[in-house]
Amino acid sequence: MSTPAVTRATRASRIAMIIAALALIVLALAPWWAGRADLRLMGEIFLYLSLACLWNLMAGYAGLVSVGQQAFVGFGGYMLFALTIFGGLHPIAAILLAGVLAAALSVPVAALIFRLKGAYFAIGTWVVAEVFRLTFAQISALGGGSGTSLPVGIVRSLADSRSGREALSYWLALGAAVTVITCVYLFLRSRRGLALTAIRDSEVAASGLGIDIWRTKLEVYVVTSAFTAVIGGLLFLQKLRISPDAAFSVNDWTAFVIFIVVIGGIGTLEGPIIGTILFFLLRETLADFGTIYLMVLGAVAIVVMLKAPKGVWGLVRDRFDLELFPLSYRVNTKQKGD
Amino acid sequence: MIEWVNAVVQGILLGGLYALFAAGLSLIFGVMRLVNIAHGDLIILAAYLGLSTTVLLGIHPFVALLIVMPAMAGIGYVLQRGLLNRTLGDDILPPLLVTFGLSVIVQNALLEGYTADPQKLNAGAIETASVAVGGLSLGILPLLTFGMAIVVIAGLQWIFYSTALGRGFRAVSDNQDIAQLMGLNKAHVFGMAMALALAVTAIAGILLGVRTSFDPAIGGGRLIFGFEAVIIGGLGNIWGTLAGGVILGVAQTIGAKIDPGWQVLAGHIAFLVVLAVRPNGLFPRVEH
Amino acid sequence: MSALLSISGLKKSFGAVVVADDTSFDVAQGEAVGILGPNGAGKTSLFNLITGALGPDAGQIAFAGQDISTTSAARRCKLGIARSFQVPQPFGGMTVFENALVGATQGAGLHGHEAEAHVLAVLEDTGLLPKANIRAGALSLLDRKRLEMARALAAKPKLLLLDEIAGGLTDAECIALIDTIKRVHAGGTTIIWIEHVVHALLAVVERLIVIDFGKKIAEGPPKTIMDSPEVKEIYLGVDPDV
Amino acid sequence: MSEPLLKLNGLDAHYGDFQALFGVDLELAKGEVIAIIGANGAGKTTLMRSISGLLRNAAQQVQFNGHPIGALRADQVAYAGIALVPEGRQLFPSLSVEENLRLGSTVGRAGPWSLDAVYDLFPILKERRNQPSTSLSGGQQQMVAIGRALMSNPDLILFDEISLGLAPVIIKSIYEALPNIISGGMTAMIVEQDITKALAVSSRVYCLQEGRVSLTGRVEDITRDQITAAYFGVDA
Amino acid sequence: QNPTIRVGFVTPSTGPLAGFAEADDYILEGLRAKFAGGVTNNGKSYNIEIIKKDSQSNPNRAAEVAAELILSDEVDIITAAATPDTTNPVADQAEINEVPCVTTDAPWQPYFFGRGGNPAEGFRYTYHFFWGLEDVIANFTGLWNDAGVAKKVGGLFPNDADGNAWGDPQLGLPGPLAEQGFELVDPGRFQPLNDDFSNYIAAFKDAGCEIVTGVMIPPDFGTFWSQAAQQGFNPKVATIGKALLFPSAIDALGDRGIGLTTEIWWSPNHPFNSSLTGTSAGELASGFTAATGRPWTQPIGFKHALFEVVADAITRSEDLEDPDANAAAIQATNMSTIVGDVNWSNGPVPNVSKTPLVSGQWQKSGDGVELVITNNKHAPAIPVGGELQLLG
Ligand SMILES: Nc1ncnc2c1ncn2[C@@H]1O[C@H](COP(=O)(O)OP(=O)(O)OP(=O)(O)O)[C@@H](O)[C@H]1O
Ligand SMILES: Nc1ncnc2c1ncn2[C@@H]1O[C@H](COP(=O)(O)OP(=O)(O)OP(=O)(O)O)[C@@H](O)[C@H]1O
Ligand SMILES: [Mg+2]
Ligand SMILES: [Mg+2]
Repeated sequence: MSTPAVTRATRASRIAMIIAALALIVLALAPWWAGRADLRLMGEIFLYLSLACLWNLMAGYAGLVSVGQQAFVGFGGYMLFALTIFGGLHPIAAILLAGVLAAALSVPVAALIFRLKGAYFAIGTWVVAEVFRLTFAQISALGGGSGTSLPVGIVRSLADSRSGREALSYWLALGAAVTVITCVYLFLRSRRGLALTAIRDSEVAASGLGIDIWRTKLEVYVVTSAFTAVIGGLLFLQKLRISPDAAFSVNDWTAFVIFIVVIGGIGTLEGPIIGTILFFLLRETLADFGTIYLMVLGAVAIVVMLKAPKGVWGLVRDRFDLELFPLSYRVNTKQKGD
Repeated sequence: MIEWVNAVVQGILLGGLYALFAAGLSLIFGVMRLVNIAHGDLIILAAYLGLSTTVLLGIHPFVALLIVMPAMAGIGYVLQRGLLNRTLGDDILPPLLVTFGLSVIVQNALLEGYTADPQKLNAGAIETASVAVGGLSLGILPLLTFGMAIVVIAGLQWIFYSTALGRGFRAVSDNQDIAQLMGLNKAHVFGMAMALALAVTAIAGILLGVRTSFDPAIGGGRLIFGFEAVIIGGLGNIWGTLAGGVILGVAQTIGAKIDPGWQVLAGHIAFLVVLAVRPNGLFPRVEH
Repeated sequence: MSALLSISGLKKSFGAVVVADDTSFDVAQGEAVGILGPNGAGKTSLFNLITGALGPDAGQIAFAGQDISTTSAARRCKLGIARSFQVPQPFGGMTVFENALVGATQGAGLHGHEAEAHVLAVLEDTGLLPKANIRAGALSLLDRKRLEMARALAAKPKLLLLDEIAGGLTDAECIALIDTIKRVHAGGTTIIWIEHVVHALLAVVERLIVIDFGKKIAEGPPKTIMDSPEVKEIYLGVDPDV
Repeated sequence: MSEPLLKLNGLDAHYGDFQALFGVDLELAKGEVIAIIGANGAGKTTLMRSISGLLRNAAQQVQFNGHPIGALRADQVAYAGIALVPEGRQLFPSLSVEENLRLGSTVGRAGPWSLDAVYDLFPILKERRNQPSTSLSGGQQQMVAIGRALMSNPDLILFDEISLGLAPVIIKSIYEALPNIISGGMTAMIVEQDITKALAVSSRVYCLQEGRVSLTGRVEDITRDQITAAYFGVDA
Repeated sequence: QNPTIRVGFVTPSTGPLAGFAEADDYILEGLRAKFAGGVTNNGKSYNIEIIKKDSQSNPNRAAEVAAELILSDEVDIITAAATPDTTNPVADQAEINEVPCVTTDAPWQPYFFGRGGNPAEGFRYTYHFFWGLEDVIANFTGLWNDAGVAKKVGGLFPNDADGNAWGDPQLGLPGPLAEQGFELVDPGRFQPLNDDFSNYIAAFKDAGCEIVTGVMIPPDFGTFWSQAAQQGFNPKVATIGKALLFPSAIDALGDRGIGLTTEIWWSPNHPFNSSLTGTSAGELASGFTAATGRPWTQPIGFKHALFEVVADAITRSEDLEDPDANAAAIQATNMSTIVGDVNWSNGPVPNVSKTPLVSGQWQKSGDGVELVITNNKHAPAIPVGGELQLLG
C-alpha cells in the first residue's frame, strides 16, 4: 500500500492565490490608474483591513477579546509624532520604531491584563486604553488634550511632490496590509499557528499536549500590539494631526474593527477581508446621512450577530466548504481506485 | 487636613452616583453574564425620558420617576426578550456586538429626537441646597444620591435574597438548565432582571440629569465607571458594587486633589491596581 | 531499576471532597499499571495531578528522577507525559489529522514531513486514517475516544495515561484496542490505564491500583486484587457472592 | 393496557453535529417504574434531557398523557408534570437548602409533597435548612435534589444516576427511601450504572447502547448474560 | 452652462458640538439662493456649489471628510467652523493637499499655534478669521473691573484645545491677568466631562475668589455651578467662555443662568451688514428665528461671513483653476462682513485676521433670558445694551 499524501492547498485556494497575486499587481499600480480620492480611500481600507486581521488573530484565534486595541493605534500615532518632531527621525523609521516600542510596552500590559478572563479581560483592555489616552493627554509637549499637527516639513520629507507623497502613503498602506495578511497567514500555517488554533478549541487539551498557553498568547499579543502600533503610525501619517480623543477612539479603532471582523466572519482569514469591504461599502454610501448611517451600522451589527453569528464568510464556508487561504491539511488516501 | 477630608467625603458621595450607574450593570452581569455596552446610553435615555415627562406634564423630576421607572423597566423587558436573550451563551462577542449596536442606535436616535443641545433636569432649590457638617458643606443632592444608592442596593439585595423572584435570578444564574427544570422560564427571568436593571437605570439617569447637563453623547464615559465599580466590587456582589463605586469616587477626588488632570486617571489606576491584586474583585461571590 | 514515575504523599481536595488522600506509589519504566475505583473516587483527578492540569495541595510527583510537582502541564508533556481525556476534548474546529499533528509538533517537537509521517502512522495504528479529514467536532463518541489516544500517542510519550477508552466498544473493537495498547507497551512506553471495562484492563496490565475516596486501598497483581472481597464490594458494587 | 403515561416515538437527539440517540421507542404506563441501563456515553442522560425538555425534539417524538411535548421548553414540561433529578445532583450553590427545595415548588402543582413532607422523608435536611447547599455531603445533596424534584408533585419523576459518586452506605439509605417515594403511585424512570440496584426497584428495563435500545423486557425475564451482551455488545 | 466652483464645508452637524452648526441649513439656504444667479470672475459667470460634510464633532472624522472633499469632490476651496477640534484637522488637510482653506469660530491662538504655526512663516493655503485670547482677556478684565470685586480669579480650564490655550502661561490668561493685578488660582487642567469639581471649589474658597472664569463645555459648567452652590462657593462674577454661548445652555441652568457673563463675538446688535446680501445683523438673526422658531446664536453671523469671504475671493481670483491664485485672492481680502472687517494683511500673525469682540451678560428679559452687551471698550462701534449686574 502506498503511503497517503498530505497536502494543504486546494483547487479553490490555488485559484484564489493566483487571483490575489494578479490583484496585488493591479493594486500596486494604482497610483497610475486611480484618482487621488480613490487612492486615499484604498489606503484607508488597507489600514483598516490590517487592523481587522490583527484583531481577528487575537480574538478569533487566541481568544483574547480586546476592546482596547486603540491603545496601540494611538500609541503608534503618538510615537510617529514624538519621534519625528523631537527625535528628528524620518517618518518611516519612526513608525517602525513605534512598533518596537509598542512590543516592549505590551509585555507589562499583558502581565497585568492576562490575569483577567473573558468579559473582565475585555473591560480591562478598555481601561488600559483609557489610561493611555489620559496619560498622553497629560503630555503638554504633544499638545496635551488638544493634540498637535505634524509639521509640514516632516510631511514633505516623505517626498517632494504631492503626488509622490500620495503614492508613497498608498504603497505604505498596501504594503502594511500585505505584510500583515502574509504574516498572519504564515503564522497560522506554522506550528505556532497550529498551537494557537488548538488553544482556541480546547485550552485543557492544548496544555496537555505541550502547548504553553500563556506564552503563546503573549507572543500573539506582543506581535499584534507591535503591528497595531505600526498601522496606527500609518493612519496618523495620513491624518497629519493627532489628539488623545482621536488617537485613542474606541469607536474608530476598535468598535468598527470588531464590527468588520464579526460581520465578515471571526476566526477565519477571509472574514476580515469581506468585512472590510462591506464596512466601507456601507460607509461610502451612507456616511453623509450622519445619524442614519450610524444607526444602520448598529442595526447591521445586531442583525448579523443574530442571523449569522459566524459572519458572512461563515455562511459561505458552511455552504460551499471553501477555503481560500490553505491553512488546513488534507490527507489523500485514495491512492488505489476504491 | 480638612481639605483631604473634604476630598474623601466628596469622593464617597460621588461614589454613590457611580454605584447607581453600576447597580443595574452588576445585576445583569451577575445574573446573565451579559456585558451591556449600551448601559451608559440607556442611562441617558432615562434622563431624556425624565426630561420629556417633566416638560410635558410639568412635574418635578423626582415625581417623573414614577413614570420613567416603569417605562424603562418595560423597555428592559422587551429588549431582553426580543433581542438580548438570543445573544447569551459562552461566547462574549455576540452580546458585546449587539449591545454595541444598540448603543449606537440609542445614541443616534436621541440625537435625532432631541438634538445635541445639552439638557438638564430642573429639580429646583434642592439642587443647590446644602448642610454644614463639621466644617464641610455637603450638598443635599449628592447626599440624596448616596442615600438613594444605599436604598437601591439594599432593595436589590432584598429582592435578590428574600423574594421568589430573587431566588429565580440566583437559580438561573447558577445553572440555567436545572432552573428551567424547576419551571422557571429563563427568558422571562432574564427579562425581569433586565427590567429591574433598567428601573435602577431610570433612577441613575434622573439623578444624573439633575446633577449635571447631559447630551446624547455622554453615555460612554459613564459606562466605563459603571463597569469599573462592578468589577472592583466583585462579580454578582451588590454591596460590593457600592464599595466599588466609593473606591472609584474617592480615588478620583484624591487624584484630582493632587492634580485635576489625574482625576479620571486615578480612578482607572485604582481599578487596575485592584485587579492586579485581586483579579476577581474585592468581594467576589463565592464560586461553587 | 529506578521508577519512571514516583508519587509520594500526594494530597488534593476540593472543599470537602478529597480526591487524593496521601497517595503514594511508583511506576517503573516499561510497566503497565491499571487503576480501578468507583465513580468519583479521584482517578481522573489523579491523572490531572500527574499531568499538571491540577496542582497538588501537598506531596511530590517525580518523573524520570526529576521533581515535577510545580512544572507546567505543557512542560510535563514535553518531558514525556501524555494523556487521553475521559470526557474527550477534541480540537473541534480541526480535522482528525490536525488534532494529532498538534501532539506531534507541540508535544513531540517534530517538524515538517517527519511530523506528518508520524501522525499518519499513529492514525493508521488507531484506525482513524479513513477519518483523517473529518472535523473532530463531528466524530462519534467512540471515534473521539480513539482520537484522544491517537493524539496522546502522536506526542511520543514515555508515560501514557489512558482514561476510560474502552467503554462501549464492541467485542471486536475492544480486541483491536487491546492489541494497539499492547503494541504501544511493547514499544517501551509505560502505561497507566483507568478503566471500568475490567476484562480489557486485565488483558494488558501487570499491576492494579484501587482507589476509593482518594485513598489507595489496594495495590498488587491483577489476580490477587480482583479476588479480594473488599474490591468486589467497593468497586463492583455487588455482593461478593452474586 | 390503557394509554401509556409517557411514549417515545423514534426519538432522535443531537448535540450539534453529533447524534446521541437514534430512533428510541419507549412506553411507560402510569404507576410503573422502569430502569434505563447502559455503558458510559450510551445516551441515558441524553434520553432524560430529551424527555424533560432540556433538549428540544419534534413535538410528536415525546408524548405525555397523550399530549405531544417533545417541542416544549423544560419549564413548560415541568408544568406538565415531569421532574428530573439530574445527574450529579446540580444544586444551586447560591441558594440555601430550603431555597433549593422551595424552588422545586415553582410550578405550584397540587399533591402530597410539601416542604414538611420532604423534611419528614429526610429529617437531616430540616436541620440543615439554612445552610448553603454546597456545604452538604454528597448524600445529603442527593436528598435535596430528590426533594427538590418531589416538591413539584410530578406525575413522572426521572432519576439520573442517583447513586453516582456516593458511598455505598449512602446509596443504601437512598434506595431505602426510594420505595416510599414511588409507592405513592408516582411513575418513575431510573437511570443507574449499578444494575443490581436498578433492577431491584423496577419492573421493566431498557438497555441503551450507543444511542439505540439494545435490550428491553421485564426484569424477571432477563438474564445477566443478556444484559452483559446488551451493555457492551459482547457475547460474554 | 456656467462652470462650477466647488466649496467644501466641514461642520459638526452631530455630536457634542452640534450647537455650533444649528444655523448651517438656514445660512446655506440663503446663500444658495444668493448664488443661484452665479458669481462673476474676470467677466465670466461661475456657479458656486457648497458641499457640506458632517464631522460628527470628531477630529478624526473631520480630517477624513476634509480629505474626501479635497480628493473626491475636488473642491476648489474648503471651509470649516466651530472650535479648534473642527478647524484644525481640516486646515491641516488643506495645507498638505494644497487647497485654499478659510476657517472661523475658533480663537486664533489654538488655531495657529495649535497647528505648529511659525509666525515667521505662516501657512501657504490656510486662512482664519476670529478673535484671540488677548481680546478675551481684555474683555474679561474689563468686565471684572466694571464689577469692582476682589481681584481674585478662579480659573477652570479643561485639558482640551481651548482650555490649554486659555490656560497657557505665555499665550493664555495667566500672564496678562497678573500684569493687571488679578490673582489667578489655577488648580490645573481637568478632563472634559468631569463629574466632580470639589477640589476646584475648595481651592477657590480657600483663596477667597470672587470671580471665576474659564472655557468649558456646557455639561462641565453645569456640574461645576451646582456643586459650587452646594459647597457654599458663591462668586460675584462668573465669566465663562464657550459654555454660555447658547441660549439652550442657559435655559438648562434655570435661574442660576441669570447673571452669568461671557464673551460676545456677534449679536443682532452688531452694526454690520452682509457684503453679499446687504442684510444687517439684526435681520439675519430675526430671519433665523422666524425660519426655525429658535433664538439667535452667535455662530450665525460667522457662518454667513465665512461664505462672504469665500465669495469675495472667488470674484477676485486671477485664475479660479489655480489653487495658488485662489489662495492669493484670499490673502488679499480686505472687506467688511456681517461680523466686521476681514483683512489678512494686518493680523497678529500671518494667515489670521481678527474680528471685534465685546462681552456681556445673560439677563432676564420677559420670561426668557437675553444676552446683553455690557462692555464694549475694545470695540466701541458695537453698542452696549445694559449694565453689568453682580450675581446673587
Ligand atoms: N475541579 C473540580 N472542582 C470541584 N470538584 C471536583 C473537580 N474535579 C473533580 N471534582 C470532584 O472530585 C471527585 C473525584 O472526581 P474524579 O473525576 O477524579 O473521579 P473519577 O474517579 O475519575 O470518577 P469516574 O470513574 O466517574 O470518572 C468528584 O466528586 C468530582 O465531583
Ligand atoms: N453537551 C454535549 N455535547 C456534545 N456531546 C454530548 C453532550 N452531552 C453528551 N454528549 C455525548 O452524547 C453521548 C451520550 O451521552 P449521555 O450523557 O447521554 O450518556 P450516558 O449514557 O448518560 O453516560 P454516563 O453513564 O457517562 O452518564 C455521549 O457520546 C456524549 O459524549
Ligand atoms: Mg474519571
Ligand atoms: Mg449520564
